[in-house]
Amino acid sequence: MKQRRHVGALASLDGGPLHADVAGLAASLAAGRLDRRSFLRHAAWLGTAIPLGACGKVAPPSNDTLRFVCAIQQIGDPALSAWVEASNLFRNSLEFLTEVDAENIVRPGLAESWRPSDDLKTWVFTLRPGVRWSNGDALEVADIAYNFRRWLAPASKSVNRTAFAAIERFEALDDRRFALHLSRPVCSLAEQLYSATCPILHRDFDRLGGNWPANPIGTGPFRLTRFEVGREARFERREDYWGPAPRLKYIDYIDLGPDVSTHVAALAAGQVDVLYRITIAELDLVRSLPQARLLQHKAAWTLCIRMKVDTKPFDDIRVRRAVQLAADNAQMLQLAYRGMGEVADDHHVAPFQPDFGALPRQGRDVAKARALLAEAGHPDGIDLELTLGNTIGRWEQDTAQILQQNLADAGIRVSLKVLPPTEYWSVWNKVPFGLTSWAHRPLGIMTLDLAYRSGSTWNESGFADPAFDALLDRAMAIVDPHERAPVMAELEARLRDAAVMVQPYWPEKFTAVSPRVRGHELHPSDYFRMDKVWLA
Amino acid sequence: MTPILSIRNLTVALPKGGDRAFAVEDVSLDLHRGEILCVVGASGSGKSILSAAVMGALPGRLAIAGGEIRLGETLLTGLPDAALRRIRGNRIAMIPQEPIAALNPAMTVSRQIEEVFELHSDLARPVRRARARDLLEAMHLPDIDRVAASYPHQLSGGQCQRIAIAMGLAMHPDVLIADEPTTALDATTQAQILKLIRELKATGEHGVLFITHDFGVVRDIADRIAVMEAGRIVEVGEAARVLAAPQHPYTRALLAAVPRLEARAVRPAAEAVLTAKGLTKSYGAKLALDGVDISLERGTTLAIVGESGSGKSTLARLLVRIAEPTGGSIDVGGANFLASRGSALRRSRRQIQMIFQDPFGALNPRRTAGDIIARAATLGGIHRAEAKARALELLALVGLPADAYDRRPAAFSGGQRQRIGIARALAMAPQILICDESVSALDVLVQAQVLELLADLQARLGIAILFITHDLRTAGAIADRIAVMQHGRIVEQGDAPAILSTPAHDYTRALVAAIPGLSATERALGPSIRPALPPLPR
Amino acid sequence: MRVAAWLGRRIGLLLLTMLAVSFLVHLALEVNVDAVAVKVLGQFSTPDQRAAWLRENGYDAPFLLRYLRWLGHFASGDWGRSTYYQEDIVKLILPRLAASALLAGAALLVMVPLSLALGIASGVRAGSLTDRGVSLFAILTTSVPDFAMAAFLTAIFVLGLGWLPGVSTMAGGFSLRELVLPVMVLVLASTGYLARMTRASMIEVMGQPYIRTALLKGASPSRIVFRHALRNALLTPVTVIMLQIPWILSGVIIVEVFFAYRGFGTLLYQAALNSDVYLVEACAMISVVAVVASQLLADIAYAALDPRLRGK
Amino acid sequence: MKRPPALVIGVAIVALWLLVAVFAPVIAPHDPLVSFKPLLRPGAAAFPLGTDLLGRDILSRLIWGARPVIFLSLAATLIAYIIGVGAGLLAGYRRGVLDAGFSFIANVILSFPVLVLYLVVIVALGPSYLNVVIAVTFGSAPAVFRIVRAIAIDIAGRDYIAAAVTQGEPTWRILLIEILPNAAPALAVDFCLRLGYSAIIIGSLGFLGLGLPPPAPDWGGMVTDGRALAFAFPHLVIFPCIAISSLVLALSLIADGLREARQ
Repeated sequence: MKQRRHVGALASLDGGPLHADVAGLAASLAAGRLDRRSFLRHAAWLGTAIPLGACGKVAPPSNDTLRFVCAIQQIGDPALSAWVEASNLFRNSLEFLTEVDAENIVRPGLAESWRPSDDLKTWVFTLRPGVRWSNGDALEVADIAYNFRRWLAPASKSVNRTAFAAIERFEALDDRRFALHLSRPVCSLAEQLYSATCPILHRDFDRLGGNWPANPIGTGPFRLTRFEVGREARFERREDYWGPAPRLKYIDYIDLGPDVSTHVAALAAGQVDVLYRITIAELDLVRSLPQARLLQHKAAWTLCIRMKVDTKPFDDIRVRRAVQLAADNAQMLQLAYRGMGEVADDHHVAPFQPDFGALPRQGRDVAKARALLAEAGHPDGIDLELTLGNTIGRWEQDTAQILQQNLADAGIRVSLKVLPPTEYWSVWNKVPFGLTSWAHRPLGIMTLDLAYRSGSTWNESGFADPAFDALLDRAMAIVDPHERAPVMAELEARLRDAAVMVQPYWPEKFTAVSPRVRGHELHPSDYFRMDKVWLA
Repeated sequence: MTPILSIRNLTVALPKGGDRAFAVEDVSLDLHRGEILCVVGASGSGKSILSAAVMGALPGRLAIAGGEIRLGETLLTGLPDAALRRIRGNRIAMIPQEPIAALNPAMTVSRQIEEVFELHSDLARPVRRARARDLLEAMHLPDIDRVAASYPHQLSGGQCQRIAIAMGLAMHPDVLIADEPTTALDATTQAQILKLIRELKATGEHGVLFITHDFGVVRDIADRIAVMEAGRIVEVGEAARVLAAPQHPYTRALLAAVPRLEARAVRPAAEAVLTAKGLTKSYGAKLALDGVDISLERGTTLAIVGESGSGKSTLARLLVRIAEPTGGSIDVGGANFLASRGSALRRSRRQIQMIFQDPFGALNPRRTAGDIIARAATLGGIHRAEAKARALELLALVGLPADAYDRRPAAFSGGQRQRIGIARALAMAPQILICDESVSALDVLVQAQVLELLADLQARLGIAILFITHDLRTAGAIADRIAVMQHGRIVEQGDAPAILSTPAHDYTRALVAAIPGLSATERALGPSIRPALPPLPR
Repeated sequence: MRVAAWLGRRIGLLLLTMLAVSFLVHLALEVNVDAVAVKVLGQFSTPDQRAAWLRENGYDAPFLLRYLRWLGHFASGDWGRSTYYQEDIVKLILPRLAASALLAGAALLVMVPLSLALGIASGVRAGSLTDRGVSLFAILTTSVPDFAMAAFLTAIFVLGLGWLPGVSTMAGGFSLRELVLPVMVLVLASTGYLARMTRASMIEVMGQPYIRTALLKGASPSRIVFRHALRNALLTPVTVIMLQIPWILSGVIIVEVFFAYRGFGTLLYQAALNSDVYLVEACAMISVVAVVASQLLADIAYAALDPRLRGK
Repeated sequence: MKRPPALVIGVAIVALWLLVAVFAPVIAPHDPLVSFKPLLRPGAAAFPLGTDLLGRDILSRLIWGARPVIFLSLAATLIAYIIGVGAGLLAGYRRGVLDAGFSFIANVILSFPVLVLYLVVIVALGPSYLNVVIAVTFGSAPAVFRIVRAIAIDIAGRDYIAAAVTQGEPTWRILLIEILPNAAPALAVDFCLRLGYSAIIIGSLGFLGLGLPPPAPDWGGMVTDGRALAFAFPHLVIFPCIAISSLVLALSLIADGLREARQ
């Protein structure tokens, strides 16, 4: 009864009738197959307005400067950005059609509403009125058209080309509305538009040189005033921002190098206010510091120790399976991450992701690994080189070292090649055997679509399976997660059986901020909106 | 008359583990104004410790164990350091042994003299400077203004010694202590400094305690003589008496060891074993040796005499081919030495060997005496198996016991080391020995022994010796012929008696005249000086 | 005239050294052309990509020609572009150099008087308690590697006592507090060595005859030390301090990396980590200039202090 | 000869570390590469010095870690000595063009700040055991050359060398028998200091992440690995720091003792 009342209170963002599928979701909710949060998330996908939770006290705008420790990477073309850190910088100035909040609920961004057709193949978006670029231009449908065009162009190097491969046509409807025509149903389209690579750029972006920091035009609440790779970046409040004024006057992003203990020391000394992330190694230190507040949350980010299926010796599935079977995922979690997380099952979908399809766990089997190796022509074991870059912390290296021990049991001798982080990113999808960190995605299917679809830009393992791709398409058309789960289980099983990777565990995520910092919510994807943050 | 300085039963203890218990033992001496008291003794006899004790500045580990020292009425022993500081440089002054090293290299000489006034008087700075200048003038230094503004390294040893003396005299001290003040100086310079000290004495103002090992010098300036041996005074007396009729055997030995200035009988001429013609050596623009001709005959001795810097050591090094000449020729045993290479050179080298000046630097400290000599014998052509026997033979020949074979140089005294050096040279059975100041670093008594050894070897083995020395007396004692060198040239050469008795060249004459203790008569040497010291600043 | 000739010769030698250094660095980093391309394009770039890149950047020319071209550019102030920082190297390097000069200067400012004082105090009385204390301090501090020293000091002063900031980014402009720890590490690392040098020099000078002369003049101990011994005893330490510069520069790299100080050291370190060849070359050249110039300064200082060398 | 206590202590510590390095497989209670229980504090019977983040026995890692540090620094220093002594003796004795040439090369190499030199070498060659040795050798050899050359020049001026020349001793004998043994005491002092210094450098390279590749137990690397946790688990950093410092300290003590014994 209670739930029904809620559904009754819901409205669509554009004021029209609710999408047809919302009723089905409500039924699942009523039947207890869906929890309330899941229900709200999925209803939001379909253009339903979700009321905001109670807001706490909000401070007025001040002249404060927030100092944020973050790697300052090259930005260039934001649509090509491979780094979440970089996106956190431009997210202050560049906005997205939609936004996903920390509860994983999609909310309006530059688009004030969207309405998918009943078959989920046509989506109509309405732009928010009165949005102005920092150079004074008004936001127009032409801007949006420009962005979709460059994402989807055949020559596009953007990962968006894969992510939105289903989009067949962009159609401008009037000066505020446009439609996306899809070749197949995609239910999570609105959520995907908040990916790090989807900021809306000014229509003149390429004409002005295609280098955003050089011409940092944006619609967002802050303006980039200084940008030095590897050093610092400064954002200043835009007083002419269309939305609620941000509380902070300046945000200084400071690159303190890759060593997190240095970051913690800076926080302890009151030199900075927010750390991008701390690793498991600094946990005890941060807990003991009165000058630091620990923020902690669960996210579907992970390490993938993946093998390139088209490169020797990994072109032999028996070798890959041997590696997978010899790995002790639980031990890697226990030792390299001090047990702070959940053991994973080598298929890159987390049990706590809403679309997880339950699968019997694959156990460790060293004897079998040995047998497979011998069968593959390596009776005396095999020598492998694992390349890694400690891109998100030394625990990558630690995990690799445990894996090294695990594999040694099966006669697989691994040597580790540790590259500097930046250098790793220039080879991450090229090395035969590499350890790559993957960021959080709200849905398992998003990850699978990005990383394992045949020919996808970010498909680092070279995994290619038409049947898998077809299943992906099928799963994306199913709105009700409950109905999607069996398809997901099949996807997961296919991926795991192909043995393209060891994906050992789902680590928890930590960061530390100064006790003065208010309103800084950890976002599962590490997508931070700084305009709601202030200093007490 | 009461003595100005009175030492009574002074004993200075040595730290434990030394070769004797006391550096100075039960010494009693008196020094009067207008008197030069010479303390004579071999090195290590304790004479320098004695002077340090008088200055109240014994080296750190030594201490006065008994007795007293009185300066006029003042008892110096036991005086606190602050009080001693008021006496040092004021009522007692020291003339150092190595004048250049004794002056601060980073201060102009004028400043160093002025410092004495600064320490012991209230004179204003300009006055101090004027006084310093006066003192320099009194020391008969040339070009006073330049000298006053100079740093020690810009001056010669003699000039530095005059400055050190000026510094000592600044406060008109009662006692001047001169510790071997001329050992480091050339003969002619030594003569000038000795003259200066004699004239200072003549003012009657100071008592001079003059410490030396050289009886020649003693003969020149002493009023009274105290002979020290192993920390004790063995004989004290009027100079004339001690020199004429020494009582103690040690004094007699010391006196006997001083070579007399008389030439030995010249041996008849023989065929030349070593001939050098037109030898020239230049270092860059500087000409160290300028067309030297010499000839050395079998079984005879040629002495090359000259002061430091005259080029005599360069000559020696060229003759044994440690250095290569810029021009000229050298014939050894009739063969062109300079032209030989490789094994021929190695064979020629056996004929000409050298004995070096510094007994401490001439032996490799890491090798035993036997090893050194045996190796030389091997190189000299003796089979390795017989080398040891030969080395033992040579050790005996130079008067060393057989157990010296297994000892390293550090275990030997200077004289013994020089004997090892000689044995090493002889091991190659050379025809020619080049002796480069081979005895000048030794104590008088040892000097005499080594010279005797060389003469003996020459007589037995028929070796020709080229003897390089700065000391005409030594040259006279050993050489058949003498060549006198100055500024890289030989200015005069001839039979030893002729050179010594009737020197033809001015420089030779000056050298002869500068020999200390040659006669009591005044020699015409530079301007007669009478120190006119600036008045006391009191 | 003589001084000018001497200086001219020294500077000539300096230039010659620089030339040799540049050649060596170039040889080390760029003789293997393919490796350069790999470093710039990543080791898994395709052979075609590399070939194209090499052609575009003039790498098809012979090594010597490339070297001369680079030298010409370098001499005319065009040091190329950093591949990592994406900036003109000259613009990148200058503020970093200033920052490191500040750090090294501050360290020297503390280290020099401290080590001289310690060295003199222990050298005047060799074997005394002070002397033994200083020796112990010296031997202990010189035996602890810079990074370990930095870790210890951070543990004590930042994490334990909370007195000092743990990083020295100078993010909010110059901060003296942020300078304390890096300077402390540098000072501790070098003071012991310098103090020992000073001590040895002092002991040697105190044994010289002219010190005895001063004593025999009636000079007081303090006068002997300060008027007579000091200036002569300083000769060695002054030279050593100058010759310490390369050592301090090395320490500066470690310390800068440890405390995230944005100086020349971190720049070089990042350049090395990221195989930023041009930047490494420029940094190497600059550090060599610093070293050679400091040696020249050492010579000049020596000549200025020692009249024996003046006018010769 | 009287033995200064510094020498005795230094030799004892170095000998201990040498034994530890040589007999690491026998002494080490555990395999240094195998994980047990993470972050045990010191004191447990099985893990007296505790375990590291990955649960590896710190004592065993220290014991095994003595190997690369000692052997690499020893290898690098020895090679540097062979090159430096050979070239230095020749240059110092012969002088002339040879000397000028060698000295210039040495000057050029020495004008790099050490770490810059290592960075350049490592960047050019990449980090590995061999390259660490090459880098350290490259930096040390010119310094050794300079010392030996200075000593050789000094000794070549002594009369006993002149005597050897007049006896017609061949050059190699003069270099190796007359000069080298006299340079030995000074070189022994320098050798110890340089060995310690090489250990510091190898540690520093480890600290900068340019040293040995993981999971090799390398003291410098252990410090870096443990740094982040040092506040809560100081044993992670303190023991390797003590290890490297004690080794370097012992070598300095030996050097000091040798110097003292020589006087």
